[in-house]
Amino acid sequence: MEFRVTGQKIDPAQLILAIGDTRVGACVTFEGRVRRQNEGRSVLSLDYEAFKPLAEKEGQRILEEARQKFGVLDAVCVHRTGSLKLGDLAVWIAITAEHRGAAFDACRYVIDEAKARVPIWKKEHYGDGSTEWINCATRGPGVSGPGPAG
Amino acid sequence: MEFRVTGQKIDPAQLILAIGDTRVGACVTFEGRVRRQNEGRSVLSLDYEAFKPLAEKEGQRILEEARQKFGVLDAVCVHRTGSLKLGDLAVWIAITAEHRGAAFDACRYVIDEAKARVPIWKKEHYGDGSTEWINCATRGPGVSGPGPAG
Amino acid sequence: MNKSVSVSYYAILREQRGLGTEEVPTMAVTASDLYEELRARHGFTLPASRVRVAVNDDFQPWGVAVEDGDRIAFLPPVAGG
Amino acid sequence: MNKSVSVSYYAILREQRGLGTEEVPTMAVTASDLYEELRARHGFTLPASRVRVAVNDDFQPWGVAVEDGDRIAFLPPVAGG
Repeated sequence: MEFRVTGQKIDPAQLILAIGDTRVGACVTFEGRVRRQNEGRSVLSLDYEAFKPLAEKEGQRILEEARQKFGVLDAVCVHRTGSLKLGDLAVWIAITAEHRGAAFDACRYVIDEAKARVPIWKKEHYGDGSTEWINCATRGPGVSGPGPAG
Repeated sequence: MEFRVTGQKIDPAQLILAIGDTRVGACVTFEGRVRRQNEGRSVLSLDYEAFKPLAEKEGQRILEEARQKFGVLDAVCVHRTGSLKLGDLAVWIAITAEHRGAAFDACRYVIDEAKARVPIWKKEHYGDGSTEWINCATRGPGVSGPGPAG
Repeated sequence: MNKSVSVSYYAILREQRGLGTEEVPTMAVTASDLYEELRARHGFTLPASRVRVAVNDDFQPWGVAVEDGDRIAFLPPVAGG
Repeated sequence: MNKSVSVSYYAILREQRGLGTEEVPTMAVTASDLYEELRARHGFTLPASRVRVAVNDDFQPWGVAVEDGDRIAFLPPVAGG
């Protein structure tokens, strides 16, 4: 079980070789890729920034939770930092288990928890030249802050 | 979208290259592998047999259903036939979508439906020399048939 | 009326029949009649309730009429994945 | 008592501060006091309710005491994946 934060390109074909033995009946993987549109805005590229020691520590806790909750055999997650372009792999998760139910549930759990808890941040660069740190707006829809929209 | 039945080794690293464009934000894959134990019995190898034309037709219908139900961008499934040994890949599924929820749900849907509906059969070879066509028993627990156990 | 159909067997049915495909002359009206006829002849262990039938490469209900020249396949409970 | 702590900023806080890590002499008693002090000084847009604090590489509640020599990190809302 390993949660790793890296500035290097993620190579799933290489990573998946290290996973699994003949107890494994199911392997579910998740790839998060940089897509060209987010909430209706045209995205050109992304920067990911991490607080690496705590990101890896918190990530490892999530993998351990997944192992205990779902009884999976192994769980690996690799998350990129740095500047990514469209189509690049931002995060890769692989879960092995005897049966598929546990592998699916654990994989979903790991990505949901990682997005909510791991100290990694994403800055989007848009086609109109503007940028935004995702989730960090202090005005506008969905934000309870001091803005006029409430 | 393609559902393919093949007697050749499945190579996910090669297959995944053909999938996806910059609309894709999430790719979920499922690998079903031959594991060394099934319902407490030690498994040595498996034979898969398919009614290929109908398997591919029914499989294609399942992928189309997944696309319509979950709004995914692409869906690919490859299923092996022939003799497989422990650790071999029996089935590989990849689903791409803008968002992860659709990709996870569709991937789970495709494997569940494929197992229930696609005319492919599995014969297990056990450590004690016996064999069994899975789901084809006409006696014993869980089978409503003419056997003495009911 | 006498008909001849091509019958294919898969998995446990193929093993119990000892072959994969054969030409079968039959007077069966429906696929169900044909399966019962062949089951009696070859001792298939699976009742029709646990078998599905395909005619000309697509699933059909058991009541489908058997026509001369049909390609009929008997499919045991599936177990892919 | 005067203390000196190492403060790290990430993402939008790093940009608003204009640097990633600095030594800060402070009289703040809790991490919350320290954030409010720095927010007033540097004009951070995020209220403490939307920021988390880590001390010596682990999450802590805002009420945690600030000790001389601590490594303190202020973490905006995360957005990995």
